[in-house]
Amino acid sequence: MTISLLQYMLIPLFSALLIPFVARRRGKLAEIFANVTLLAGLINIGWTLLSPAVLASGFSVLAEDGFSLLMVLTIYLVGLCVSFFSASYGQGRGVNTAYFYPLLLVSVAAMCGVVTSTDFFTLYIFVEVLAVASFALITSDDGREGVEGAIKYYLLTFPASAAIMLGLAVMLLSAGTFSFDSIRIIVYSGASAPALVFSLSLLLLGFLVKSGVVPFHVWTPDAYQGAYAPVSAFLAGIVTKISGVYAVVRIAMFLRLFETGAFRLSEVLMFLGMVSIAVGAIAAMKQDDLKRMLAFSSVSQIGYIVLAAGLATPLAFIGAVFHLFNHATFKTVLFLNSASLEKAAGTRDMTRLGGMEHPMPWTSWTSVIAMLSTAGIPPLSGFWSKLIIIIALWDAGAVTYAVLALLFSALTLAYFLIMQRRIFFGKKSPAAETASEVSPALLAPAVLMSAVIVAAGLLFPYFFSYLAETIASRMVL
Amino acid sequence: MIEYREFLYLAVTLCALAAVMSRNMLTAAISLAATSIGVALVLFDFRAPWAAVFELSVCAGLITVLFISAVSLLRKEEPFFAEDRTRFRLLPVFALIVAIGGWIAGWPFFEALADYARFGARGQSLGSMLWESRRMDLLGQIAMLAAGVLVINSVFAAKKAGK
Amino acid sequence: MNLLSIPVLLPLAAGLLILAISDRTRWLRELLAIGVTAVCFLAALNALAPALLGQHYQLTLPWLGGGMDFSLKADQLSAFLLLAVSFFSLLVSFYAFSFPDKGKAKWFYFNVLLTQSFAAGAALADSLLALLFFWEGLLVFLYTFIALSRDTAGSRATAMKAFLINGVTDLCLLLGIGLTAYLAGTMSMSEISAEKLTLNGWGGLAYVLLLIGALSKAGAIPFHTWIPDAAVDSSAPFMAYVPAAIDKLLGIYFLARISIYLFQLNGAMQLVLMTIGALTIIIAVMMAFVQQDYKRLLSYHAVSQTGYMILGIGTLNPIGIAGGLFHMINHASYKSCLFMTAGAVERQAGTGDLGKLGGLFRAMPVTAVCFVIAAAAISGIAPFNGFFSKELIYKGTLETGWLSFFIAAEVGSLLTLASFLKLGHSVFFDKRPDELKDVSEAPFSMLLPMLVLAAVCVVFGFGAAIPAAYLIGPALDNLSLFPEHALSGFHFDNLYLVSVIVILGAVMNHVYGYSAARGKASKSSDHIHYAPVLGWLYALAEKRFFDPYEQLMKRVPDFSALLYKADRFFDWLTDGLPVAAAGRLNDLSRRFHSGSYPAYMLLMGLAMTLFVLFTANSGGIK
Amino acid sequence: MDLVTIMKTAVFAPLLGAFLIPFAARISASARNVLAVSLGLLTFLAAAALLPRALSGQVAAYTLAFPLGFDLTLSADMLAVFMAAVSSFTSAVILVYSVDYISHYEDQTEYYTMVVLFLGSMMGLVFSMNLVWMYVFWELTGFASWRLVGFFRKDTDVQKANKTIMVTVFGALCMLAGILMIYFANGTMDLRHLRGETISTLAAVLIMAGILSKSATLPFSTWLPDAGVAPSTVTSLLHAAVLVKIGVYAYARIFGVTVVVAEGFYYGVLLVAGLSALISAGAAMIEKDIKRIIAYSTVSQIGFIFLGLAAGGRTAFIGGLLYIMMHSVAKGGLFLCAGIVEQKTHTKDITRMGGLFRAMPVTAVSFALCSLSVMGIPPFGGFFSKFLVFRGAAETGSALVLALFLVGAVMTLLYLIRLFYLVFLGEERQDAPREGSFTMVASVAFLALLGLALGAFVHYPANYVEILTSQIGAIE
Repeated sequence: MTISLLQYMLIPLFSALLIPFVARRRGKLAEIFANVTLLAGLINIGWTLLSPAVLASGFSVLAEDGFSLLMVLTIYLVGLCVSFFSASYGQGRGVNTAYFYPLLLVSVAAMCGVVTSTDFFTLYIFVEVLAVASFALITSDDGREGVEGAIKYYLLTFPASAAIMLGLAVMLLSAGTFSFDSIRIIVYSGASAPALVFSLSLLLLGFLVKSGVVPFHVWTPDAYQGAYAPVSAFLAGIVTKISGVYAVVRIAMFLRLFETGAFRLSEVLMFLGMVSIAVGAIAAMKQDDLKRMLAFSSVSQIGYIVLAAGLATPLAFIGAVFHLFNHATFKTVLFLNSASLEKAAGTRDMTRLGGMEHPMPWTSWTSVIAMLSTAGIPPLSGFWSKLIIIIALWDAGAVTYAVLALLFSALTLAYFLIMQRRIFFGKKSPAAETASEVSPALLAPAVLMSAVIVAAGLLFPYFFSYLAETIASRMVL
Repeated sequence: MIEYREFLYLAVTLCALAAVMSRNMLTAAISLAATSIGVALVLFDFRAPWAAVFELSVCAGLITVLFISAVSLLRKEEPFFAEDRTRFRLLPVFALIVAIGGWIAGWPFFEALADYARFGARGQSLGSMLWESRRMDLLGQIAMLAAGVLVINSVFAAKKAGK
Repeated sequence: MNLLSIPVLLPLAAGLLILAISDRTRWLRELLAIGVTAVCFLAALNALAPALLGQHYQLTLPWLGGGMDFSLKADQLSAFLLLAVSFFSLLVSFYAFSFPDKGKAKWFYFNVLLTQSFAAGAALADSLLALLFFWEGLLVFLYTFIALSRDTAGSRATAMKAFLINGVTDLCLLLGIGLTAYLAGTMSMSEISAEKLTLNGWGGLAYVLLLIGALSKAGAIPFHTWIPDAAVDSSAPFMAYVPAAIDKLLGIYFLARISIYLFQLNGAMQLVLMTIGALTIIIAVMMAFVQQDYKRLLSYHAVSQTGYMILGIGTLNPIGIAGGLFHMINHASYKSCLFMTAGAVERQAGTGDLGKLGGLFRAMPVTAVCFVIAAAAISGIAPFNGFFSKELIYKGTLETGWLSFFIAAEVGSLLTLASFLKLGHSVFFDKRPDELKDVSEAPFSMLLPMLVLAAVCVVFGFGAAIPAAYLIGPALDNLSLFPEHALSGFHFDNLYLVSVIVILGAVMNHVYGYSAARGKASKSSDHIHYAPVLGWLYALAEKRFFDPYEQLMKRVPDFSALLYKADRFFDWLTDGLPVAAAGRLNDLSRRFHSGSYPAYMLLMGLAMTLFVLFTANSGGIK
Repeated sequence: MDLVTIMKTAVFAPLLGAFLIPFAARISASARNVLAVSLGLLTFLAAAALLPRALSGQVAAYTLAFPLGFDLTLSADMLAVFMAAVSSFTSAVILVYSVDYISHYEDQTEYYTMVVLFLGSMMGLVFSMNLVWMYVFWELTGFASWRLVGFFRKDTDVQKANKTIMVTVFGALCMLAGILMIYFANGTMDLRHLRGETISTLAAVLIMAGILSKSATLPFSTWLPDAGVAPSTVTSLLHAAVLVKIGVYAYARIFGVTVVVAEGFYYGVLLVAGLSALISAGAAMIEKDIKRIIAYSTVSQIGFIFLGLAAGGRTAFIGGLLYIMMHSVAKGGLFLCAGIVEQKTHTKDITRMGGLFRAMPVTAVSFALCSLSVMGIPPFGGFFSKFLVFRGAAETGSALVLALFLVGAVMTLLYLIRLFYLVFLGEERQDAPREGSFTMVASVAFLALLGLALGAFVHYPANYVEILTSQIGAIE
C-alpha cells in the first residue's frame, strides 16, 4: 500500500470505532461525525488532486498511483453523498444510526484498503471486509426485503470468494508471492507459468462474479432491489464497483496479462463485457421496479468497463477508469433519486408512477442528466468515456465490438427514456397528485453529483490528461 | 514443548467438537474461530507461516464474521427451531476412535512432525512474520473485527428494537 | 428606366395599387386599368418599331448569378407578342368596364393587370429562367382569376383544375428548361439559337418537356380540359382574355421559339407535332359541335383552333410556321371577339344556353354583326383573316406530303363552320323566345372592343399583307420567308376551291340537321350528337371519361395510398420492429431472471465451470 | 468587435444563456421572457453581423484544445454564417412569437430554456469544424427537441418524443461510427484537414444514416410527422424550419464542400431522397391531420434539398442552399397558419374543417402564399430554389431520379391544393371561428410576404450563395 494513502483508510476506520462510544445515544451526532469525516477526507483528496501546483504541472507531480487516487476520490464522493442523504432519509425507518454510520465508514475504509493495496491477498481481505459491512448495511432498515437482499447477496457472491481463494492458493503455489509488482515482473519475464495464469484467471473469475458481469450477474438485481434505499445507491454506485470491477481492471492493467500469454483470457473478458452490455440493456427494458431496472442498467454499464479492461491498451484503460468514475456518479444519482421517489410517492413501482416531474422537478432533472450521461449523450461525462472506449476498441482492431458497443448506447437510451416517461413525464398519476419534492438535504447529493457529471463532461480535457499522465504513461514498464 | 503441542492438539479438537455440537449457533461460530486460531498456531509450529497467516486471516477472521452475521440474520429472521441432534452426540465417540487409531498407526508421522516443529521454531515468530510481511493484512483484520462487532451489534440492536 | 420595364412593372404596380383603392370610389379602378393598359400598348408599339429595324431593346439585370441573369429582349417575335398581349389587355380592360358578372372589380382588374404584367414578361424574356418565372407566375393569377370570378364551388373546383393541369405541365417545363440550360450551357435563348440543340438523347427529353409546357399553355389536347369547364364557371371577359388570347399567344409563341429557334427538330418530332395538332383539331371540334352553351362551345373551338397552330408549326416549313403564327394572332382576335359577343349576349339576355336564346339579331345588331364577322373568320371564310392563316397552314401541311393531316384540317374547318352555323342560327336568328322580348343592345364600352376586333379580322383579311410584312415576317426573319405570294393578300387558287367545298358541306350539314331537329336551331347538331357510336362516345365524354385530369385525379388516392403504405412500412421498420424485437428479447431475458435460487446457482456454477475450463485450456494449466 | 468575439457570442450566448433562463424565471415570468427573446435576437444579430464580414472573405477561427484530436474548432466561413443566419433568424421569430403563443401553458421556463439551448447547439453545430463536436452539438439539439416534442407530457406525446430522440440518436450513433472510420482512416476529424480527402463509401453511408435520421428522410422519416402531432405549433415550426435543416447542413458541410466519396454514393443519396420526396408526398395526400400533412410535406421537401446538394453541380448546390432558406420561411408560415387554424377550430382533422376562408381571410391568404412558395411557383422564393435544384438535377444524368422528383413535385402541388381546398374552401362545417390574434396573424402574414420578398430580391441571397460556393469551393 502506498503509505500516503493510508490516512484515507485509517481515519474513517478510527471514526467508525469512535462513533458507537461517543454517539450512542445521540443519533444526530453520529451523522455529523460521519459526514464531517467523509467531507474532510473528500476535501483532502480533492486538494491533493486539484491543487494549483498539481494542475499547473499537468498532474505529473503526483507520485501516487493515479488510479487509486481517483478511486479514493470517488469513494469519498459517493460515501459523502450517501451518508448525507441517509441523514435526512433514515428517520422513522428503524435505522440504528449508532451502527449504520460506523458501518458506512468501515465500508469506506475497506474500499480505500481495496484500492490502495498492492497485493492480492490484502485486496481480497478488504474485499471481504467490504462484503461483510455491506451485508449488514443492506439490512439497515426494518423492512423484510433487506434481509432477503442481504441473504441473496451473501449466498450468490459466496462462490466468488471460493474462486478467489482457490486462485490465491494456486498463485502462492506457483509464484510464491501475492505482490502485484512481483507478479508483474514474473509475467513480464516471459516465463509465466501456466499455473500462474490459471490462478489469475481464477481471481478474475471471482472478481467478475463480484462485479456482476453476465452470466454472474444474477445476484445484482435482487440485492440492489432489496437493499435499504440509500444503501442501494452506495452498493450500486461504488461498493460492487470497487469490490469487483476495480480488481478486474487492476488485474488487467497491472499485469498486462493479455499481451503476453493469456490472450484468450482477454477475449473471454471482452466477450463477457459485450454480453453484459447486451443482456443488461435488454433486461432493463421492461422492468417495473425502478431499482431493479437500474440494477440491470448497472450490469450493462459494467460491461463497458470490462470490455475495455479486456482490451487492455492504454487508451482502453483511460476509458475504463473514466467510465468507472462516471458510472459511480450517475448511478449514485439515479439510485438516490429512486430513494427520494420512494420517499415522496411511497412506491417505486413504475406502473403506479407518472407525471412526477410536476411535484419533483429537481429529482426529475437530475435523473435526466444522469440518464443522458449513462446513455452517452454528449457533452456529458458518459459520452467521453464511452467514446474513448470505443475508439480504443476500434484502434485495436476490435471493430465489431466497437460498433456493437456504440449501438447498444441507443438501447441504453431507450430504456431510460421509457423510465423517464413512466415516472417523471407522462400522465399524472394519483401518486403524483399527493407527492411533493423531497427536502433540499435529500436533493443536495443528487444535485452535487449531477454537477460533477456535467463538469466531468465539460472538463474532459483535464480528466483525460490526468488519466493519460498518471495511468497510461506509467503503465509502460 | 511436547506438552504445549499436545495441549494445542487437544484444544483444537475440543473446539472443533464444540463447534459441531453446540446448540447455540453463536457459540458454534465462536468455537469454529477458536479452532481456526488453534490450527493456525499448529501450522506455524509446523513451519508453515504462510498457511498459518491465511488460516488466521481467512478462517479465523473472515469466515467467522460471515458466519456470525449470517447467524444473527437468521435469528432475526426466524425462531431457532429444534432439530434431532442425536447423531451429533455420537461424534465425540467417533472422534475418540479416530484419535486412538491415529495415535497407534501414525506415531512415526507425529515424530516426524515434531522434527519439523523443532526446525521451524528457529524461524520467525508468528508475530514478526505477520508484522514483517503482512502488515496490511493486519489492518484488514482489524477492519474485519470492527465490521464484525458492528454487524452483530447492529443486527442485534435491530432485533431488540424489533421485539 | 428601360422601355421594357414599362409593360412589366407598370401593370404590376397598378395591379397592386388597385387592391389598395377604396371600394367606395366609382370607375377609378376601371379607368386606371384602361389607362395603364393603354400606356403599355404604346410602349409595346415603341418596342416593336426599332425591332423591325433590327434594333432590339434589351434589359439585363444580375439575378441568380452563374450566368443566370434576368434578361429581357424585344426581338421581332417578342415585340410582336408583346404588342398582341398589350392590345388584348387594353381591349379586355375596356370591355369589362361595364360587364357586371366578372367578380369583384377590384380583383378582376388586379388579375388582368398582373396577368398582363407576367405575360408581357414571358413574351419579352430572353433568359429561359425569366421566361419560366413569368410563365409559371401566371398560374397564380389563373387560379385567382377563375376562383374569384364567381363565388361558387364550381368556379373554385375549375380554378383548381386549371391550376393543377397548368401547374403540372409547368413543372415539366421547369425540368425541360433545366435540361435545356444544362445542355446548352446557357440560359439565354438568343445564345442558344445561335447554336441549336439537337433531339438526341437528353435533348429529346428536354424538348418534349418544353413541348408539354407550351402545348398545355396553348390548351392543346390533352391539356385542354379545364377550358370548357372554365367557360361555364367563369366570366366572358376572362375567357376572352386568358384562354382565348393570352394563353394561346404565349403557348404558340413558346412552341415556335423552341421548335424554330432552340431545337433542330427531326421528322419524327414533326410527325408528333402534326398528329397532336390534327387530333386537337378534330376531337375538340367534334366536342364543340354538340355543345349547348354559348361559351362552352366557343371554348372547345378555342382548343380546336390551337390544333391548327400546332399543325402549322409542326410542318416545320416556313409557310406552315408563318401560318401557325398568323393563326395565333388571328385566333386571338376573333376568339376574343366571339367571347365578347358571348358576354354581351349573356349580359343582355341573362343566359348562355342556346336552347333559350334566339332571334337576337334585331335586338343586338352590332353584336350580331361582330359575331358574324368573327364566326366567318374562325371558319376560314375568305376574305377574313382566318382564311389566310388557315390557307398558309394547309399549304405547309401539303408541303410535308402528309395528306391525311390536310384532310383532318379541312374536316375540322367543315365542322367549325357547321357549329358556328348552328350557334349563330340559334342565337341571333331563329325565333326569339318570349322571355327575350326586352333585350337591348350592349353598352358602348362592350361594343367598342368587339368592333375593334371585328375590324382586325377584316383588316388582317383584306390586308393580310400588313401583319405578314410587319409582324409575322420579321418574327421569322431567319426562315427566309419571302417572297411568298400566300402572304401577299387575297387571291384565288385551288385551296380557295377546297374552302368553298367545305363551306358548302357545312351548310348542307346544317340544313340537314336543322330539318332533322324540326326547326330547332340549337338542336341542329343532334343528328351527329346521337348517332350510333358517336352518341355513346359523347355520353362518355360528357361524363368526363376522356378527361385525363379527372381520370388521373381518380387514381391519385390509390397511388397515394400505395405510397402511404410504403411510408407505414418504414414507420414499422423504425418504430414497430425495434420495439417488438426488444420486447421479444426482454421476454426471453425475463425467463432467465426468474428469481429462483437454484436456477441462479445452477447458472452461476455452470458459467464458472465453463470459464475455468476455457481459461484453463487456453494459456492456463497444461 | 473582432470576428472571433462575434462568433463566440453567437455560439456561447445562447448555449450558456439557456441555463440562466431558469434563474431569470425565479425573478419573474417577464424577466425570463425578455431574457429568452433577447438571447434569440442577440444570436441573430451576431450571426447577421458575420454576414458582411464573411462576404468580404474574412474567416474567423477559434480553437479550444482537446485531447485525441477532439479540438473544439469554431470557424465562421460563408456556409456556416449563411446557415447560422437563416436558422437564428427563424429561431428569433419563433421566440418572439412564443411570448404570446405559449403564455397559457405550463412549463414555460423549460420551453424557453430548451428553445434557446437548441438555438445555441445549432449555432455550435454550424460553426464547428470538428466532426466530433458536430456530433456533440448534434446530440444536444436532439436533446432539446426531445423535451420540446414532449412538451405536453401526455403519454402519447412523450412516446412520440421518445421516438424522435431514439430515431435521431440511433442515426447519430451510426454517424459517430462513420466519423470514427474517417478518424482512423485519415487520422483527423478536423474538416479543414479533410478537405478533398476521399473517404470510404461505408463511412459515408454511416454518416448519411445520421443525416437522414436528423433531417427526417427515408427510411427514418416518420418521426417528424409524429413529432409534429403532439406539441405546439411552435415546436413543429422549430422542427420543420430549423431542426431538419441540421441534417441538410451536415450534408452540405461534409459531403458538399469537404470530402469526396465514390460516385455511386451520391446516386444512392439521390435515389433515397427521391423516394423520400415521393413517398412522403403520398402520405401527405392521405393524412387527415393538418400538422401531419405539413410535416410530411417537410419530409418531402427535404428530399428536394438533398437533390440540390447531392446532384453534384454548382448550380444545384446553390439551389440546395437557397432551398434551405426558402423552405424555412415558407414552411414556418404554413405551420403557424396551421397553429392558428388549430387554435380557432379546436381540431386538427381537416375533414372537420372547411370554408374557413371567410372566417380567417388573412390566415388563408398567408397559407396560400406560403403554399405557393413551397410548390415553387413564381414570384415566390421557392420557385428559384426549385428551379435551380432541378436545373442541377439535370446534370445527374439519371432519368429515374428526375422522374422521382418530378412526380414528387407534382404530388406537392396536389396535396397542398387538397389541403388548402379542404381547410379554407369547401363547405363550411362548423360555426365560423374567428381570425387569430393580431400577433399571430401578423407573423404569418410577415412570413408569407417574406417569401414573396425573397422571390423579388432573390438576387441578394443568390449572390451570397454563389460567392459562397466559389469561395469554399463546392464540388464541381
